[in-house]
Amino acid sequence: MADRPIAANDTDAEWDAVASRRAAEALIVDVDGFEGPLDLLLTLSRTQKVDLRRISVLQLTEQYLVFIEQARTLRIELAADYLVMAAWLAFLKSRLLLPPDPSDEGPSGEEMAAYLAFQLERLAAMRDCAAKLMARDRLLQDRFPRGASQEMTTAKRITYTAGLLDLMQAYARIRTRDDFRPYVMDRDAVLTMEEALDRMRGLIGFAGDWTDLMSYLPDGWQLDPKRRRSATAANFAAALELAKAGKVQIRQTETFSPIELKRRDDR
Amino acid sequence: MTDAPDQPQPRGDTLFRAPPLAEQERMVEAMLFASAEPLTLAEMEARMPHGSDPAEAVQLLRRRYEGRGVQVTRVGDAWAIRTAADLGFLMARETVETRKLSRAAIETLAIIAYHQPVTRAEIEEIRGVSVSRGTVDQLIELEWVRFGRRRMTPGRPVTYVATQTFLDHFGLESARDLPGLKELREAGLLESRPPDGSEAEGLQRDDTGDMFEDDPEAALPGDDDFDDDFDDD
Amino acid sequence: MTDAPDQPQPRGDTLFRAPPLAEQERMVEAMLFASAEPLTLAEMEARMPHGSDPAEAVQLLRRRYEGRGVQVTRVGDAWAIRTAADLGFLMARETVETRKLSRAAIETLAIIAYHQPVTRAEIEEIRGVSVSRGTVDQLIELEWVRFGRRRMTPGRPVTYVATQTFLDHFGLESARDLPGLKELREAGLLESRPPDGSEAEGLQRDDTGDMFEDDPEAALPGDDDFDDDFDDD
Repeated sequence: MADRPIAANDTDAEWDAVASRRAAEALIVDVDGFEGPLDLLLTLSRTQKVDLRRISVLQLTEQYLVFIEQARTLRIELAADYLVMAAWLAFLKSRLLLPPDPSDEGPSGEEMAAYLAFQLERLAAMRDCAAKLMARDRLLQDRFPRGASQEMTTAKRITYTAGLLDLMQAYARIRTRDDFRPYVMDRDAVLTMEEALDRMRGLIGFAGDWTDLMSYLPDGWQLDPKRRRSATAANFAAALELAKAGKVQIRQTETFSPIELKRRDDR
Repeated sequence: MTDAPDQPQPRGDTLFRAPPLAEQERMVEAMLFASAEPLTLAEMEARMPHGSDPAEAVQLLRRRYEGRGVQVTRVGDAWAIRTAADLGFLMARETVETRKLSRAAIETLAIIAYHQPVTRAEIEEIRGVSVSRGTVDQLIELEWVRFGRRRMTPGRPVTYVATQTFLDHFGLESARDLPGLKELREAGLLESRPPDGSEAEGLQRDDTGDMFEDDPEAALPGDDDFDDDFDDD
Repeated sequence: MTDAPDQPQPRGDTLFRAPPLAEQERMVEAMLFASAEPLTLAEMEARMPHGSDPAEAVQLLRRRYEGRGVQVTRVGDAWAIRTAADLGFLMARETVETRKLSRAAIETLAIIAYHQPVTRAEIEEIRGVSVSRGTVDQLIELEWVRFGRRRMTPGRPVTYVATQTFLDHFGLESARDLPGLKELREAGLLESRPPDGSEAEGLQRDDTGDMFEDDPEAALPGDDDFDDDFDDD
């Protein structure tokens, strides 16, 4: 900024300098208020007081880099986005200042600058649209729908309704149930392997001959399909554990036939 | 958000001059339309600019609506706009009571939408609980779900698929447009509402209901699946 | 919409002859008055006697209510009666306090409305920051935004579009009536690239879309896709 030609009137220039420094400080103090580097650039660009189409990207780049530098000296922590933008702008600046290298591929400095100006203009336009939208005559603020509910109740039909949000949340709930509540899933219908193992350790001693795995299901777990299923799985896993430990033998005569176990006595 | 002025703005000379009667009639019309309850003249006057005479405005409005599809009618001390009695037949189908779909139904619907074509056993596998016949029947009756092709696996189970009516209701152009989990998360639809205690309780009760409603055979998640799981081990 | 001669009317049977237009206007008036939600022409026609033409009746009714305290307004494909905006101050008591939208939410809404259908990545590109959780979800919950078609580009991202409820809320007849839309389009600000040298880019994007749409593999409601999404978690 110091390189800028100084106005004829020195006091005015000084005044401007003070004002702009104050503005810069205000910006820095307000850094939390910015929604990202593009927002900051847009704010800085306002100081040029020109149409965004005519903005000096080089000047803007310098303003941004100065801002980042000041924030650093004030030890204000900036999000990574801001630093990435600073690096990109430094690169852009070098492209704009150096004579173009004909062998260089990719967009020229001018193209990059034009794109940045376009982005700023587009963001400003969207801001403007958002403001116009919010300033419209809105339902339940300026315009109102029918207040009375339907007074006639001749034929009553019940329809069921659900929104997309309900649907998606339901699905998300199912698919992420384990995330939400890893161990609270319907415990009353779940027999753990440890429980089955404890039970089976005690029972296996009494069973002399081959016995159907299903006969080890605890009382009250045979009828209810959910409980039966859980208990069967737990018992099967427990039986495998016992076999691994050399306590029992397991056999199954053919596919889908009952699985049987027997205590291993040969040791 | 711009705040609408919630008070009539005192504008210099008009402050103590009532608006023209035609304007008062418009005001009464808007108030009677938007109000959930019949309005008394005093209630109307309280809202209108100083010096207004709602009694006269209501009479004007009443005459204006004579013979129209709606009428300005007196309800006790108050006034309301009601549809003309002879057009009641148009409103008969209007009286539709909407109810929220049960949790079991919405979950089942979600699974069908995302996994179609899907069999009942697969739905149960995903939900972790059995699905009562009433739940699927309800979805079919709503025309959100229909039968698809039979699955060419033992038992040739029927599959369920989501319908065009489903897409229309949920504002989707195709089932492909259903967002995935990653996108749900990005849109903030996942973590925002973890199920609280009461909901979890509801789930449990619901499950128990399903369990007993179903015949135990159907509730068994196919022997095939079951054995397959273990064969893999 | 429907011209009387086009209708297959059983001649001679007055039971099936459409009522006079004035009568149809009364019917439309009653229906629109009774409903808080916008009604489509199809919904009105379904309730009216055979051969009725709600489209013409609505136009008549709209003209009749010009300048009145309530207005017949178009909302996308549907019609509704709403109080005149200048009388909002009378209804202050009816106001339901709406949640205050964040600046990010308002900007995101504007971007979705003006650029629809738009992907999340495009919203982020325009705003220059990532869209935080809770922003889109808030807009979806307000029913101002819904999921549109997936973009047929690599990754097949979901898109967002604005809804009829959005139009109704902001008093827009259609998305084409968004303020300043034409100017933005002419200035090239609805494109993804600056106007000059943008042609190649724009063309490329369109081509990609077509290409993928023709690919039957990509068009499948692929198990792969959904599974992929969920495997990410």
